[in-house]
Amino acid sequence: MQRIRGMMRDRAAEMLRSGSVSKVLGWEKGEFAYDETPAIFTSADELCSDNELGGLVYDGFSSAMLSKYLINATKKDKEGKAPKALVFLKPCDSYSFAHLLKERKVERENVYAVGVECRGMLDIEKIRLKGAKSIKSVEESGDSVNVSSFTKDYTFPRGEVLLEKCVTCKGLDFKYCDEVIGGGNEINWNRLDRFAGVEMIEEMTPEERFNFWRGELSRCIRCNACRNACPVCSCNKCVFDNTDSGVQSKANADSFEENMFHIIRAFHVAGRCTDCGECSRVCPRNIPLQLLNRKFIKDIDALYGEYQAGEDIEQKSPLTDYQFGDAEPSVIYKRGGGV
Amino acid sequence: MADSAREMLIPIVGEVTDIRRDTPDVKTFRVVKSDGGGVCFPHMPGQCAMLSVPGVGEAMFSITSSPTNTEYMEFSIKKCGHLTDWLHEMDPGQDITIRGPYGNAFPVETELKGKDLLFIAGGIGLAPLRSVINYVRHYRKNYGTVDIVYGARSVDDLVDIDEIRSEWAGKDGVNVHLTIDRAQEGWDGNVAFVPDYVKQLGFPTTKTALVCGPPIMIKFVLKALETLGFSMSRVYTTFELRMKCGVGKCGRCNIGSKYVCKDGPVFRCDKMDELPDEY
Amino acid sequence: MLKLSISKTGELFAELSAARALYLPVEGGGQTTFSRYTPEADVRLDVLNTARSVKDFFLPQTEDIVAFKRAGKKISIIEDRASDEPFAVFGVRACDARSLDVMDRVFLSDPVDTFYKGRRENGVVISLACSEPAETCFCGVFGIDSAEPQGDVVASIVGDTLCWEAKTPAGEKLTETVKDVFSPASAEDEAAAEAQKKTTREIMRQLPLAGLKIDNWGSDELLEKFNSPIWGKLYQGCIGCGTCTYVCPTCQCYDIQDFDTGHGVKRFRCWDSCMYSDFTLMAHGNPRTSQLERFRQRFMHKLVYFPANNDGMFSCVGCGRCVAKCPISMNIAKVIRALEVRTNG
Amino acid sequence: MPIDEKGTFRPKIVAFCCNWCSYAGADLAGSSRLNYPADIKIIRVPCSCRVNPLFMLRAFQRGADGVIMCGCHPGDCHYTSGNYFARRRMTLLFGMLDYLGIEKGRTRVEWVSAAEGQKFAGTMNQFAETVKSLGECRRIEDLRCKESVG
Repeated sequence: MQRIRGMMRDRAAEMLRSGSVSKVLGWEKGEFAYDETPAIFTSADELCSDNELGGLVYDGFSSAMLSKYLINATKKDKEGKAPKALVFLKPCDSYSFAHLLKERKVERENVYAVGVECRGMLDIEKIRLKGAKSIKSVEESGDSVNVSSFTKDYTFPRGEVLLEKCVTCKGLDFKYCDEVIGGGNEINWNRLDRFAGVEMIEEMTPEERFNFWRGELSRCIRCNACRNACPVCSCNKCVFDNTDSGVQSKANADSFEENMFHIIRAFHVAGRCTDCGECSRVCPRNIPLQLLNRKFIKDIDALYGEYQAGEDIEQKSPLTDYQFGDAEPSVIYKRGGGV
Repeated sequence: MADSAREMLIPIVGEVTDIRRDTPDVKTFRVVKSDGGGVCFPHMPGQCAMLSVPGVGEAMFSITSSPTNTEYMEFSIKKCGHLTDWLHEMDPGQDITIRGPYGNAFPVETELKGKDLLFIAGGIGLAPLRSVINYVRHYRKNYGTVDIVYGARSVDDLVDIDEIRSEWAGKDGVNVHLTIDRAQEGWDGNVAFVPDYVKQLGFPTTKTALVCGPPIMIKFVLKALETLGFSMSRVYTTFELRMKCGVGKCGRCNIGSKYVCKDGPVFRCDKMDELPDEY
Repeated sequence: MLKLSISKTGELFAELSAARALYLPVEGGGQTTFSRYTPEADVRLDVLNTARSVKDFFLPQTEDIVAFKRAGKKISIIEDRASDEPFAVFGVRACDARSLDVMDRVFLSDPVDTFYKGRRENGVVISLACSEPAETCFCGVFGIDSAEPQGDVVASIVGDTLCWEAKTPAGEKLTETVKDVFSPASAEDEAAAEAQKKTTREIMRQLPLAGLKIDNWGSDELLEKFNSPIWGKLYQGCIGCGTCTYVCPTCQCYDIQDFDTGHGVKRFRCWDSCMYSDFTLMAHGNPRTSQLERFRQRFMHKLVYFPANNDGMFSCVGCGRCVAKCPISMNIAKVIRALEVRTNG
Repeated sequence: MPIDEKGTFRPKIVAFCCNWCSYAGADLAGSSRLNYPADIKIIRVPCSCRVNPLFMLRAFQRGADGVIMCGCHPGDCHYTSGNYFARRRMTLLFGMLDYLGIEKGRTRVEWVSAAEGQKFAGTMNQFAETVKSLGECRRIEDLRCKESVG
């Protein structure tokens, strides 16, 4: 990772110095070993600084996706000129980037996209759940993660402390990138089928499903992090922010509003969701939101043919397309369990 | 302040007894207490009240009528949003809810007493000042000279023009200076933006100025007064920001550390320099 | 000081919950939150911060204020307030316990918020001293001693003993109802408790955020801090969600909204976040036009505006929830650090 | 819970009907004196494609026990292809409701042309029966809308 970071710094600094890009979207070091923040660098010095805070970093905690920042970062200035930005994209981020291109939220010529090798991102919550308290440092070495705390040192197998979205990684291909740094690696952790979770719920009885989701969704605090982090939730004005929509439901006053928010949030990205898993990652209440999005993906794949948002930006997305012989909604009644 | 045992967020019912159209987009609503008539609560000039139509919305409006009027309260309201659209469409006899009074007031009983006053208003900005003007007219001998500079986009947009001409102008030593932004047929008065007109008229700096209007007008009037040599400690203005509670707790109407609903809406302009430019 | 073997806390909780509703840290869904006590509850006294703060009990996320009926042109007001149930919260950490002081400043100042006041009067806070602070903790920066929290009753766990000490009349009254489960602490117990406090304070001093400098914040710096160009850099990653405000024990901003049920109108109050674009939106525009202003507002409020209005009291208690939960890991600690330089000499 | 004089449950049903076909179909059912339950409230929409999933959910919020959407037969859309899009949308939405454990019998899509008064009445009778057997909607309800006061 150190090597990759060095290459990223060199490349970005070179592009900034030559003026080919005016800003670089990357990650900046934080207070701890694990709290990197997305940052926009505008000078090579800033990018290469190694202060306590500051400087471009890249490691197992560079999990925040940068694709969505491109919308604002490449907005036209007062003179009508769009700045050109260099962005670092992990494989799954590149799908979201591609989708933003497809929806013309971002223009291709305003972006220099650099894919960066990904070995799966780490989940500090999982590390904590494994018992590590008062974490001082987290070092990655090969397939293990060494955590040292104020009281004790720990070593965990890397595969056990990966983010949930990485455990079900959909692949390490890069889409629509201008160049790739590192890469060529293969998934070397125990990858789970991304639909396994959905299937598990589908196999429950309706009663169990209802109770499961009530238990999960009742934890929601309506912070909107899932929506705001989602790279394809990019409406100028969200229906839930619109006081005239009648469904603003700013707080979860009751279970109905919890259900409504989460159904509609997932529905609005159905056929557009790249399955990046940011929604689940950012949820402060650990709600497995990706399971809602994946349900739509799974149904779309089964009913209308395999589709991966961000794979091919020329392809029509399933909800803006149709076939004469599409399944009728009654197909749902044929599914097992309940009436 | 409201009775402390009572929850301040719970309003009382008021009945709109009369609606007067002042300009194409401003109406004045006369409100009495639904239970027993009369004013809903006592107030001082410059204070505000939360009006609401349940299910439509609740918003803060300045009380246009003078406290000396104990029969009813009046609100001049411009049609510009969700709630005000609704208010503009309703008929007299309709109930609304009301709570207040909120905010400080113009210091009519302290700093303004005995002073020569200069009122500068633009458009709907006359609403809070009308309360002060009528208060001052009622207790006329307590105050010195009174000048009113009032402007709007056009003749039609001058709120309460009838009252201004018939009741205020020339009576009890009140001088009214009207102006409109652009020349218009049938208007033989002055044509100028309010800030320019103030500069043109050139008032003595011993006067105390009370300014209200659109934010941009306030900014330029303050500049004009400064050019004329006014000390900002003799200039008052009022602000308006989004409010929900009215008592400085919901946390949205602050300019720096001051809450407009509680520490305002009336601010002495020399104090504004201490506030960040976020209004 | 009273004491109780840790194996017997079940008895204490059962006794307490018989006297009044008892809430305590319970694990569920991989997180620990304050939940109502049941004999089956997975009580976690080792977990530091609950996912949701103690403010839930005093300023719930949503609450009905009043209802209206509209018939023709007539409106009637229906005040149907449920009476407040007496309750106790066990396991409130020092930071959360202090957060109530901050909330009191807001809601108990004139005019008093009677909803808040009712719950405050009916709630007994049983705080729990920390012995293993996390790296995200920085309560010490705000002068909070995590080893000796405030509260009606202060509890601490020393080895396998739960120590219990009533600090206020309300705490003493509650202790009276459960005194049978305790035995008096010996001088040795007291000494052990003191020793643990010392160790905890030592750890607190070594934590990464312990060195945050707060003395350059406060009301004197209002315009200098407000106008700092550093905000322009800091806010860039902010996605404008409300996570930090909703997990924060001292964020108290709220919204009042109406819900038309079809046969009446319910007016409710709910949490709101200054991070949201519609927070200050008015019919004629928005004074905070971009995320920069909204981001700045949150930190300026906590570190400058609030102290300006409340005798220098900061409205951050260093619980570290925002540090742990921010989707992009931007937080108040980074802000304090980035702007810590005294700008006016 | 609405109950008739015999003490049986009368479900509230909302039917979104396309202006060009099903709405006319309902009209025909009426003028042909065909019976269908009076508890079915018809909301006319310009095309089945106009029905946003939010509308469905909002109907449940306002106390509906079942929601049905009727549109032109595939291929007959007044706007050429609206109902094809609606079909995909509703299929996914129903799948999601089922996934959340909400009874799938409470939602339905039926294609009814202007000439099919008989089918309209039949569909409505059948749907009302299904919903009736499911009872009052409890899994996606907004209690505030069901309380009698406030």
